[in-house]
Amino acid sequence: MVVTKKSLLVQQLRRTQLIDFLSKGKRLDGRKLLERRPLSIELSPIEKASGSARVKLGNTEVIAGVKVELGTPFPDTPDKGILIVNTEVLPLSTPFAEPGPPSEESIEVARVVDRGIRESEMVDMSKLGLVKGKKVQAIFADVTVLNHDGNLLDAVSYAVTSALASAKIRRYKVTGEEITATEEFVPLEVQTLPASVTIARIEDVLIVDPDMEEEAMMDARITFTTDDRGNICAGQKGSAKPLSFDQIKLAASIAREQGDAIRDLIRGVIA
Amino acid sequence: MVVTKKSLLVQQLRRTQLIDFLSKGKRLDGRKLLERRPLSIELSPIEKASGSARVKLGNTEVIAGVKVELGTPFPDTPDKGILIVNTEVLPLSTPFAEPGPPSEESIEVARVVDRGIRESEMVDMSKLGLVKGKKVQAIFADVTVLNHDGNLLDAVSYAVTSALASAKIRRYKVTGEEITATEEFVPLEVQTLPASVTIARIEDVLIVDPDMEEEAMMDARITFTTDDRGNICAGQKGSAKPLSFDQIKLAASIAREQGDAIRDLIRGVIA
Amino acid sequence: MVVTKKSLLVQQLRRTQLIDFLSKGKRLDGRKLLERRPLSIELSPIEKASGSARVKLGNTEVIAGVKVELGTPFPDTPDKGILIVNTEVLPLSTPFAEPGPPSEESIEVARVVDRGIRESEMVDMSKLGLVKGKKVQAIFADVTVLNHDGNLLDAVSYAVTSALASAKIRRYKVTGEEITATEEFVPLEVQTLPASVTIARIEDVLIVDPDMEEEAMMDARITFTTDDRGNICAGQKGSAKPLSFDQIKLAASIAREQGDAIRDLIRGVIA
Amino acid sequence: MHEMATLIDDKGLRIDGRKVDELRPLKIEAGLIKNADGSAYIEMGKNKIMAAVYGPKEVHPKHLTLSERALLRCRYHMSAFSTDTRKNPAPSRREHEISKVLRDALLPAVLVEDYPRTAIDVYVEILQSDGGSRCAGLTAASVALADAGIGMRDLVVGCAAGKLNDQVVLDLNDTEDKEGSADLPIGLMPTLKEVTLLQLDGMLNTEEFQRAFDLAVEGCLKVYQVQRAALIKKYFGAEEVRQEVKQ
Amino acid sequence: MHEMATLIDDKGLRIDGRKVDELRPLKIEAGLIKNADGSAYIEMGKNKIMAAVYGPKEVHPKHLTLSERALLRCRYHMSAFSTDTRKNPAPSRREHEISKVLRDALLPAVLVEDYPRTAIDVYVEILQSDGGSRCAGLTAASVALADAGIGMRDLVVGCAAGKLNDQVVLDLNDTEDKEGSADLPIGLMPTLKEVTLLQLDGMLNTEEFQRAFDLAVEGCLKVYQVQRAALIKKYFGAEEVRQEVKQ
Amino acid sequence: MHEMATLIDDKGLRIDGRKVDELRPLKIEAGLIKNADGSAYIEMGKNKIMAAVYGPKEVHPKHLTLSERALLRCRYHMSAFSTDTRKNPAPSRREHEISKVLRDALLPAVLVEDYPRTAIDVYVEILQSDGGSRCAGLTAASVALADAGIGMRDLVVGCAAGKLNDQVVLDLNDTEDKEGSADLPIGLMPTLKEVTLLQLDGMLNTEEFQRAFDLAVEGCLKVYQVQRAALIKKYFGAEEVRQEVKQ
Repeated sequence: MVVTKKSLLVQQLRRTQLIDFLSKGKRLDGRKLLERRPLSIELSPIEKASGSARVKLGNTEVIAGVKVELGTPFPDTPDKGILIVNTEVLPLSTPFAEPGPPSEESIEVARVVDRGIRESEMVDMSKLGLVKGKKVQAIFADVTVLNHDGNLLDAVSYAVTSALASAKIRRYKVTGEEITATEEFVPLEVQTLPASVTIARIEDVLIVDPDMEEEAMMDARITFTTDDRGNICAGQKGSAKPLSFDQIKLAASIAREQGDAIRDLIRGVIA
Repeated sequence: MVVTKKSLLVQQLRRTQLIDFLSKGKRLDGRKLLERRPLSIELSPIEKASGSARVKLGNTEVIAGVKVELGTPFPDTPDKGILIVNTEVLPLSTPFAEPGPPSEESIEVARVVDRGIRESEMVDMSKLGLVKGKKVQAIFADVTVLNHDGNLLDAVSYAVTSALASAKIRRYKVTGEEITATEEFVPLEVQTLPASVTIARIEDVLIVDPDMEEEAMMDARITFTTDDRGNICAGQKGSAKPLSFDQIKLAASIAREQGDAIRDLIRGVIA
Repeated sequence: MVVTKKSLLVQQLRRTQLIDFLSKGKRLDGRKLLERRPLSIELSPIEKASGSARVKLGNTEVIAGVKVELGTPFPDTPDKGILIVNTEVLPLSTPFAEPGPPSEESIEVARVVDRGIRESEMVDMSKLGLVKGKKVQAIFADVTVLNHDGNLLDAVSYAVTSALASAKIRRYKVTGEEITATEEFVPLEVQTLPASVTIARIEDVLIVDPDMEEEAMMDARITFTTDDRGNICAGQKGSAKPLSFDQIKLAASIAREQGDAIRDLIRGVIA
Repeated sequence: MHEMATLIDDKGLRIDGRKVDELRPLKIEAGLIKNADGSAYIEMGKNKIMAAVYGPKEVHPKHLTLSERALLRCRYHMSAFSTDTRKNPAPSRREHEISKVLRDALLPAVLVEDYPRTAIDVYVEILQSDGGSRCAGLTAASVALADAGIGMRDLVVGCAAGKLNDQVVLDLNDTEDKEGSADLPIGLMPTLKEVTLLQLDGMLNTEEFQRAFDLAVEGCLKVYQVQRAALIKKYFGAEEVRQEVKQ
Repeated sequence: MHEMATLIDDKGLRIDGRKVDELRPLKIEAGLIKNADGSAYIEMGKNKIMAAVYGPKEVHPKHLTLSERALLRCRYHMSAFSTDTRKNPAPSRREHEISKVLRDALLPAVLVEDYPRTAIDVYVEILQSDGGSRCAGLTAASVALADAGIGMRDLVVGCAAGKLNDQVVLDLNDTEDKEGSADLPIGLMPTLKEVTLLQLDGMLNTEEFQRAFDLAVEGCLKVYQVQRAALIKKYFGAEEVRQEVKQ
Repeated sequence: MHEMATLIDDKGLRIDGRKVDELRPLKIEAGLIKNADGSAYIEMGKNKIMAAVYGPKEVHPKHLTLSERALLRCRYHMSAFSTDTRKNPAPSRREHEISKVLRDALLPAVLVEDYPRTAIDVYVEILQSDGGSRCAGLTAASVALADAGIGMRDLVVGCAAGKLNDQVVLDLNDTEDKEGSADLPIGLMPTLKEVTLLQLDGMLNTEEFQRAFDLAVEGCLKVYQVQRAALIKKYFGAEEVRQEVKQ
């Protein structure tokens, strides 16, 4: 949970100011209500990874790196590969993190992004099986947070999607149960580009892509991840206050629309 | 360790009252000195477990569930199965527990109950071997504590004994080193019914089955587990004060006698 | 980190006294500047270990025990054995240790001693391979600290070197991929005897083998481990202040010289 | 996810015989954990869940104390025997996430500002798990909070809708959750008509999302009837329940 | 447990040549850990155990402070090289249980009420383990407490009896413990004749339990002589020990 | 360690084409982490490392507060994707040791006595690792401290020398570190000419040690030029850097 160091009085004044701004359709940093912060994606900053991406969403900055290893399949999907998304909110990235086991926020972000990737069927896991029930390729998408200025969830989503979509993985030859690593690397096939969009509610106003200060003042938060065809494949409500039925439906349609814009941007980068 | 929230003065007054009661052969809740609280056992509350039992001993309430998995035998007993008893005193069950690794009390309870099951040879572990040195059946008896009102050890003992005695386990066909799971489920054979009886000493008086309040005031505690033939198969002294030779011998004979009554009750339930 | 309980004033007075002593070429316990505390080594105190040594360096006392197990080689050295040095600074040994995971000091000591053993090639790891890529002998050198009176690093170094140099390990017969344990035990061959020497700087004075009180007052610390031929095979600077170029070179030559004396002593014991 | 052809038969019935908009058998009972300040037990399909509340009470460790409101903590935990294959008792990442989601789902309903400088601990123990255990756990937790006498704006009810063979259905069981193609659990404050929990796991187009959401809300309102009855039964006895249900 | 035929031979001797009621060789020495406030080293058979006491001292963390008595803590720990195959240095469940049992076994003897608001930490380190390490550790811990000058009602001595081939025997070694059919370790305050530790692991009928218990008490009393001698030697020198032993 | 014949070719060039006394390509940039009080990014060969400083600030937990100076803490951590095969994100013993060594290497330079009762936290994150990551991390950490405006006696620079095929060489890359026979990383306060870090891993005779040490010091002084330029660029803009480098 994010706690600001400011005094209560200052917080209240700032909130009053924010609400006043929002009522006029503006935000404290000059954005419009449904405007995302500038998004930039640098591909392959980590040469040692199979795929990697450094994403800046405003001042929020993360790096995703993809590693592929040989692993054992889960018993209920013996012919499918494994994909694990992991996020570390380093104490490097914010005055509020502490060293130690992954925080609640790290776990939530990783799990929601993981669901978006998995449910959208971005990666065809059945192509990662090698020897049924024995050996599969296991994809680890690890994310290091460098600067946390709010809306980590979307930044991590874009970084993982970009890193996977640009990854090159080793080809294996399988003869019977014998697996031989080749020196050939092929692009990881992706079937769609999932993109998450996070919307915050402050009083009765919905805004897109809250920054850290807005997150500290928001009443509720909702994230939807959509795929190329506009399907919603993951959703997550957070924060301490409720949402109305209409707010949820509106958020879903905003997410679908802005998801397309984000996909276009990612597609442009990985092309 | 159990700590009550009451003030020191109130505790001392209560202790004076308790000792006065005990000197008249009575207890604060109306029981006689050697009287257990009402014991009720509900079999198979957890359909997904191979065997399960919900035990109420007065207001102490626990659920034991038995799961059977394939495992690797210990190197010194290559042809024997594995049995592991595990207890979790959940923070749900008492104002005094904390989330985190198993408490000292959880570990002691699980280990003493485990010894009773193991040393009584309740389950013939050699029948759980499948492929010598490679594959055996591993029985996990896990216990969740729902309400901790004292004498957890006996409640857990009765729950684990009942869950094991009513368990049905999958049959395996073994041909050479190949193991095939069948869809046939057979009762787990049990050779005896171990039952633990816990006796507390308060001043010079021995009482059976102390409740939480009595545990907070007891001087010493001793538990004996007996089998069908009246053998003692596990023992454990606890708490901060000593016992005399005579008290130990008396406790052992009480445990043997009450063990029979408990076995009769369990037998009635599983019949 | 070591913290003394004394008041600040007392500490300052003691430091003034120490510096006065050092300026006269003496130390508080009567030693000369480059004089080590008496070193005694008892071989094989632990019969159950393949090799063991109990080392007293003044009042610092440790026991090293060597165990040999079968293990899997590291992927990058498929035909070599494994050697792991581990040190536990027990709360038994000092008023300042706490139960829990290994302290920073434990880890540093174990890793520096490990480097000295490994880089000196004391043990020819290629002789510990059994089946390439599958099975090797794994040597664990575990150290229990009994009394911590400063300069743990050297005491642990001498104990591990002595325990390894006097170890007897089981012979295995290897036919193809089949490994058979024999009942024959042969001395572990060692190619050299690494010995570490720790030098502390207090103001401008270098002293050898600081005790606990000197460690609490030292400005900087440097350790060099040397082998039979006077090569330096491990080095580690520690503590909160710097060293000059000359101090480092002087320390290296002291370490080489005293290393020979220590090797002679160890050789005498294991002969 | 692939779908088995048989999740809904040609009569429109599901593998457990339910219609697409039918809840599983549901039972709620308040006040079973004697030590707790409030508690509730729920069975929803094969889910068997115990919830308990301790508090308002002193905050430990103290530095977590909030000066203006109660600290609401929530722990969702699965017993080792609750799943088909034994679950390691150490909390998984999934349990950590659901703990957070449940806390966020209860917070809007609890009058935390009435209990400054205190802690309210909510424990949800899954004794046997089936599909929808977070929803059933949420429903039970909110009854346990009410049973503890803690001031609330509204109860919170949980229920999920999902998608099987391209049909939107209510309240997925375990097999349906695994074989189906979407699960949308929601948490609702039934009187205020506000949503406090929403997760989505699976693929829904715009229209399906709309229908699933509406169906989940309907499900919540049905569960709410049983939830109220449990509290009335606890506090006013069985007679009133019957009257209540008739009305 | 199955039993090997050879645990007791036809002359009534055990695998290490002892009679059924004979202790293993025993050696106790006080005061070896310089940093500790009190310490003791014991060898009993192949057991080699160091015990150390720190305290009375300030309690950390502070919230554990007891206002009316000392907080007595105990940690039983095995060195990685102490067992036949290497032991993982992280404390096992067994070590946790024995730590608790030893604390409970020492508490009746220590005058904790004389040291309110302090902590007394007792560490028992198994350098080499044989059967009966908890008993030997208890004996050593009580010497270490006395060596630390901490007020005690009595010393505490540990010794076990057990069953081999249907015979009750004293002080089982490692092989006997594993192959035998019962082990009954007890802790005794030898002057007060009160029992502070009792565990049983194995199968004994009424009469065997009685005999094993009596035999373990006898064993404790023998160990007590060596325990006293160690303290006398430390505090009065070797001469007195000889006198003492003669008497 | 065995050595490959090809680590230095017959022209005296190394596997990446460098001469024996040549540094890898080096780039340092200050102030990239917006949230931090100071930060620096370094690329040295394939090393890509981010360092950030938070502080001086209140100490948590409070009992660690030092009354006469700042508490300097350091955490060296490797991202899971930073190594050839994925690294488990939990800190290894190696990471713990390097964290300690880096703290000890920075302490002599930081005016900790100017910030009593505060904490200064230094984080070094290895995004991609190559040989010499601790040296590059040290260089970056010291820039981050300066960028945070924390008072320092001097900067600290890290650079290693080592031995390949019996030749002493500067600044080993990953392959050279693994295949070579010694690595001597040092940390230097370049103006004060004092050593704050020294480790040695490998085998060097007296003369080799001397040469390697001198070479590492030379390397440090070269790195120092780039380090200074990064700070000047941050605080005085690009023009000054060019002037500075020309002089």
